[in-house]
Amino acid sequence: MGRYILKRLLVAIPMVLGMTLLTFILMQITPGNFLDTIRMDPQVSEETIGHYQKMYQLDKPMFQQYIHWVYNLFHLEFGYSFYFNIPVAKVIAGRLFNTFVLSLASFLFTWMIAIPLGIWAALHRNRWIDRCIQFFSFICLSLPSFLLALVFLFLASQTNFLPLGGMHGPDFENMNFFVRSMDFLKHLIIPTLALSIGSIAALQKIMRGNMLDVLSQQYILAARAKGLPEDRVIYWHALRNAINPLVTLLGYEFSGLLSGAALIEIICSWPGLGSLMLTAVRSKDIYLVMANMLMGGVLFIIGNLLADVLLAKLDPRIRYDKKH
Amino acid sequence: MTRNTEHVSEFQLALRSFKKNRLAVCCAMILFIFYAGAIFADFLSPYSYRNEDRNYSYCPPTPVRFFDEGKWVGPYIYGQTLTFNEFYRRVYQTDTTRRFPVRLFVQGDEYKLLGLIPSRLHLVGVQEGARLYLIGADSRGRDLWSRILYGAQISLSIGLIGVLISFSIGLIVGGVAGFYGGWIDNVLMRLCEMVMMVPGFYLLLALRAAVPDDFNSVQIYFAIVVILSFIGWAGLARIIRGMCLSLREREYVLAAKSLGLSDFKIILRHILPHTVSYSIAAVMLSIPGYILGESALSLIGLGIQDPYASWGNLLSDNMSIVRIKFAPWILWPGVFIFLTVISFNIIGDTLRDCLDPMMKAERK
Amino acid sequence: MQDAILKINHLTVAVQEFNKETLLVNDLNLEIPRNRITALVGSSGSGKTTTGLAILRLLPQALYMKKGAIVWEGQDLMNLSENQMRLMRGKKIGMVFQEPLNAFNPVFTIGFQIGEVLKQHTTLSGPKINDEIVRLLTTVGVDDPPRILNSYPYQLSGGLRQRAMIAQAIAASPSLIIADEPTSNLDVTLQAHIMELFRKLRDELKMTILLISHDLGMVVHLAEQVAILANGRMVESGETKSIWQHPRHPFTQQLKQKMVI
Amino acid sequence: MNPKRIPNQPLLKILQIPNSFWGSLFCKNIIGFFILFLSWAAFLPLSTAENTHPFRYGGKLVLTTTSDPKSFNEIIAKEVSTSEITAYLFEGLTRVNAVDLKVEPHLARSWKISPDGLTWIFHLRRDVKWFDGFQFNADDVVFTFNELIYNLNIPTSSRDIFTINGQTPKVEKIDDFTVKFTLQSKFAPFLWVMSQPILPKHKLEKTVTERKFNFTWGIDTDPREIIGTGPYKLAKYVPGQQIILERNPLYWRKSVDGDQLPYINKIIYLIVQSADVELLKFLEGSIDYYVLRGMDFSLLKPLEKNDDFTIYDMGPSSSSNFITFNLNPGINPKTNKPFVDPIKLSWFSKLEFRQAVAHVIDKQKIIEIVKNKLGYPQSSAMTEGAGFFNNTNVVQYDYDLTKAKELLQKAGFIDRNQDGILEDSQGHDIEFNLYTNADNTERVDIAAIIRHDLEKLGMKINFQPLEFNILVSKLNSTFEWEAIVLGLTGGVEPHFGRNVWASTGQLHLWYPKQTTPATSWEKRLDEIFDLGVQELDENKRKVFYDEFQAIVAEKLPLIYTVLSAKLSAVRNKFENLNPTNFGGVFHNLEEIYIKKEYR
Repeated sequence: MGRYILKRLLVAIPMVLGMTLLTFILMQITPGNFLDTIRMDPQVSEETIGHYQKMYQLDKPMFQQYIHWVYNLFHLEFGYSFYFNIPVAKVIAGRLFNTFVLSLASFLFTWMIAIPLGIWAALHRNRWIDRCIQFFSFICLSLPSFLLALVFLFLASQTNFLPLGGMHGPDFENMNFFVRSMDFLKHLIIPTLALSIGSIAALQKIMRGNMLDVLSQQYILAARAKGLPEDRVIYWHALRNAINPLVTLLGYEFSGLLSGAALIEIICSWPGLGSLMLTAVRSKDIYLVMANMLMGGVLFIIGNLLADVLLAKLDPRIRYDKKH
Repeated sequence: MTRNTEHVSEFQLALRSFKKNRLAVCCAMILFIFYAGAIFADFLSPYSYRNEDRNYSYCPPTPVRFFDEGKWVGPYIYGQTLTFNEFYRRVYQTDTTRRFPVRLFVQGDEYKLLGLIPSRLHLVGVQEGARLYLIGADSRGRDLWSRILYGAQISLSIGLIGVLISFSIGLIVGGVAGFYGGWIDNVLMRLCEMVMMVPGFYLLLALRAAVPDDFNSVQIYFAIVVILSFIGWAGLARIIRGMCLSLREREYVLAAKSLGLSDFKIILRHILPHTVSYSIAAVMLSIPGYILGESALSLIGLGIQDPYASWGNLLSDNMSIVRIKFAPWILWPGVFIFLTVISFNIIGDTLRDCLDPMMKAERK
Repeated sequence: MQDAILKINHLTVAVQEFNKETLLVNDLNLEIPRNRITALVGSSGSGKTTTGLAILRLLPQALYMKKGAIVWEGQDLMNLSENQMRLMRGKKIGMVFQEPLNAFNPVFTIGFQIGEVLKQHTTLSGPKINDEIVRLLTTVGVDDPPRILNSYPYQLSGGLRQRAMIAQAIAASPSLIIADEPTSNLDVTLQAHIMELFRKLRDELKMTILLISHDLGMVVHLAEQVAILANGRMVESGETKSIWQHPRHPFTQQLKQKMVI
Repeated sequence: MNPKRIPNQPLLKILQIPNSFWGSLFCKNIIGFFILFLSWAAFLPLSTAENTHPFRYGGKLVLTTTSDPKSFNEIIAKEVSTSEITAYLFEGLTRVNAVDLKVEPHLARSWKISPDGLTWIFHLRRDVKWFDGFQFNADDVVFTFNELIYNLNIPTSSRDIFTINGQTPKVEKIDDFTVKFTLQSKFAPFLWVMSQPILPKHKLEKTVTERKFNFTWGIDTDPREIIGTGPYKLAKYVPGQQIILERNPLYWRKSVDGDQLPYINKIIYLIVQSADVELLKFLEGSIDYYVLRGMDFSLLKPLEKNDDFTIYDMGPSSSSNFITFNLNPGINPKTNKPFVDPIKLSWFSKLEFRQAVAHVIDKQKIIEIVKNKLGYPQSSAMTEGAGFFNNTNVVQYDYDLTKAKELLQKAGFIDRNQDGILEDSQGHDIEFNLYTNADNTERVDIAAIIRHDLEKLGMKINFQPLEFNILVSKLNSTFEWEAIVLGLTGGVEPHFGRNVWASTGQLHLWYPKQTTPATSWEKRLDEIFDLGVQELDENKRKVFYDEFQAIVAEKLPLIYTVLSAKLSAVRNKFENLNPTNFGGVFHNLEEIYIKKEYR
């Protein structure tokens, strides 16, 4: 197993670099660059723009800039953000926690509701409760999340029960820890709901499908023939097998933990990496975009690797050491 | 493409069980109506998508009346003039002095039906002097109903073409990787992973920004379709590859090889048909992704540009609470997006259940 | 007739499809004598597996018992509550499936799955359970029980898996074993071994066996009594030798020819 | 020019507390706080000795901004999101009075100008302290100019402002509280630009010598490190969420009646990216100030009474919207094809063509449709907000299609083949591309209305909103465009528009960076901008700049459309508010205090 993991990581390095090169080329060949907004300011002269150009090394040829960036990469130097003029790592660090918490909250919320719902729907197949869960999940699946966010905010404003976006109340620093965390949780509700509703519907459907598949297998009939109680048959034999395909999904979800959802973050003014990345891509803040893509890529590799290892643990039939 | 007869009958079986599901059938009806509306958009819509009249900005839906003091007079409307109340809010006064009959098969804005037949015939219309807004007008007094019909042409076709592109790439890459295995499989799969690695939304942004600026709107439309499909194919390729790997060992594939058929023919004729059942369901379930993708792009101003209309840019133009409060009819495009997406989802899901037995046969 | 461990009276099982009802088992009457091997023979779709499942009341959702009774030691199983019936399964009636690879849960070891039966139906616990499993595996002719105990189903050969399946079936020492085509997936030599194993179960462990098969020739040496099924109806039943010498029903003759070629 | 609604605060009005106020959550906290405040005030001796109105102190102001500040380094970062915050932290030698637009003393007590108008002597205040208690003196001023602004490896646009035909003024320290500035040529707006904020030498000298200044005072700095002299200092910055400013207890300024300024304790900027959420927050009461978009007025105006806020109309904003045609005859070096098709160039260069277009712009209808009737027509280059330099009697072009057709006929544009599209004298159909930036929805609507009227005139327009980056690269590098609807932020000092109006300016949009002025009137504009800046007498300068606005209105290089109205809604919790067009609502923030019952 160790050899397999090492091989996967070695293969990953050129892939991640390839991806960052792809992004770098895309950012460079597109017209316009970071200094456009400054060019439109009447009071800025040509040579000042030249100075900015030199400061951001935008005057050097494209490949030299990329090589320079990769060279710094090995010194764990991710370059400076044009907009913030501070190391990119610091900019991302400031918002890493916010996106992590939001993604984690929506991940837990989704899985803790979708899995039991899926199992329950599978067990009551084609009864009216199953039909109504299915129909309701179709509706949630088809509602765009940014529309949901706007509707929730509008409702919150009418009922002023929930805060309107943001992460904390106005003067949160003089609250004690308990009040502050309660306030934070209250702020977390709307973005998490907007992010999770669609994925709950999707995950519930997958879980239900898997569960139905497994329940029709012979070994379930055999387990019942052995006289095992129904709960043991369902939650040991059936669930143990139905969960396996979801593990690969887990890997994919893990990689999404830090990419954040740009539209929801903007609408709920949640200071996450998603909205930061959107403005960075639009204003061509190249090294901030590259750092984000790099982090997204690394997490994707780790996420999938963890999922494969976990899957091997869960399902003995999958062995990685022998050739596929 | 020759396909063994036993396969066809299974399709009929699947069709029969599909018909049994009333909900799926009514979704199919909805989609059929939408697509028909899109094809005949020019004819069905009272005005062309560019026809604007600034005296009617945010004009509410015009009430169509049939009776005048109890007498049946046939469908007619009154003229409306724009005024502002003391809070500078748009208020439309109807002057009941003159009646404008609403007639069918009227001569209106010039268009080319299906892009070929030039004509000026519109299903419904009102002559000069008054404007017929079935579901209201947008900020520049353009008829929202006509623009939704034209928008359907773009939004509904984006899904189909996008799926066509991403599935053909996905099938070929998946088929080749699954069939040949070895280093080809490795390279192609790493390529897939690389595309899947980049968070979709930012890839969308970066690619959209790479579109040259002198593109006219139709070229931009195709660029958006290609971009959206560029994101979609990787996931499918991986699944098709998995299926092909197991199909490759089947006896009839080995037999076909022994008969000396070219690899490409084998993939195309013997392996891919077996993935058809999975692909149909997957196609249906991924079309909504394209429609929602286009509206997300429009929300940040990178979608279809004015003056052309797509459901995405119709919705995102007025995405503000104040607009919705004073002109709620601008949410209609959202309703159409929702209906289309939910119909595709339901049909896709039902198809997957109907084709399930066949897929199980494939998988064994 | 020695006293019968199980009497099946007028068993009728139907399925509802596209608002049309089809009968899978039509008015089946059968008595299974104690400490004997009874064979239920018929082509595929003749309802023999459905009968087996009906005995254990494990019919799939779409199927339902139209009428009939299954009397076990004087009591109709149909009247038992679900819990009472559950106690019967495994403890009183064990089942052996056709394809052991599918009948074993792929993610658990053989030892774990057999251990489950013991934990459920006996008072054994801890290391004693392991010893019992080893004993069971040796009785069914497995030569290296500890390895088998810790390995997963996919790691075993067809024959070994079938033996483990039988070990699991007899774990709680049930009185009746229903074996649904236990050998049809094995090659000829393994079939003989498994048949030999069933003979041992009958003679040494005094068990009653209901053998479901489509291969008349294979059961003729083993079963004392045989019943022939054709699309849900019982066409012939009685002592194996009399049925074998002069089969009355054309269907039985057909089965016999098939065996001869 | 003062706004329509200066709030008169009779005592009675304060007591008229609207009923919805009692029910709201907000009010419950206030009553609790009020009782606490009474008990607190009874026992505690007054904090500072000579304050005559102790009850004015305290309370907080909650505002919003759309994006994070770029950094707190005022020299490097000039964006609005940054300057909004640094305006509280740092101060300049002079300040512009937002009411009468006159320059008044600030950190400099007084100044003297030499007869030849080249040497300025500034006498600094002696009672100004930096946040960390250090004494503010001439060394800081000399350091800010010689080490920061004139330092070539620090890219800053401040250097451009102080570069007067190629040279920068010499800055010398006379004594601890006197500084001499020697200019090479007369520069009228010098006092205006001396509002340049001064930074602390003792704090930043080391970063300049270690060449780290470009990356200091970024958003990752500890707030206590940011040292200025302004009324508020930085208390806390939470990335993506909020910026909190605290009252500077050492601030030097006193109010007219002797109070130590400022009154308000804390300013909180919430970072809200979506305008809708900002509106909801204002309606909910969690923010005190909201800048209205055109459509918001009809929603907020009816709520003004019971939601306890007032909408101030501060006249036209200074950001213009205009249509301009590409008059650049140059050849693209890369493709050696002309930037603009010569035939089209000939149309655009004809004055009658541009005048006809001016007659087609229906300013009243645009204000009604796009600005929801809250806008002002614009005809002269300096907007009404510029006050003194605004020249109202320039050529006006009223909306008149027939006049436009006559002008075009005179210039040879006639629809000869009756296909509904005009042709020029050589018979080419009049057809051109019209661009604008897609992300500004109001400007897209304005461009669409203009296009619609131009098509009524008989011109075929390919209208194409573009991504902002693409538009800018067309204007600045490729020059490949034909007609554009765009906007530039105006100002009060005409000289700051030099980059747009001088023929050599890179923002001379229609034909930038000319070596020699292409037309006589552009030559005249160059002279005006060279002379105007030398003329120290305000009234004489006005003569120059009136002529400049007259030329622009007559020759129409930029055809102006409309300006939006500056409207803001403010919670009724402040006293001493004095909103003006130039300064907005909170330009005199130090003198504003919060009514007792709102604290």
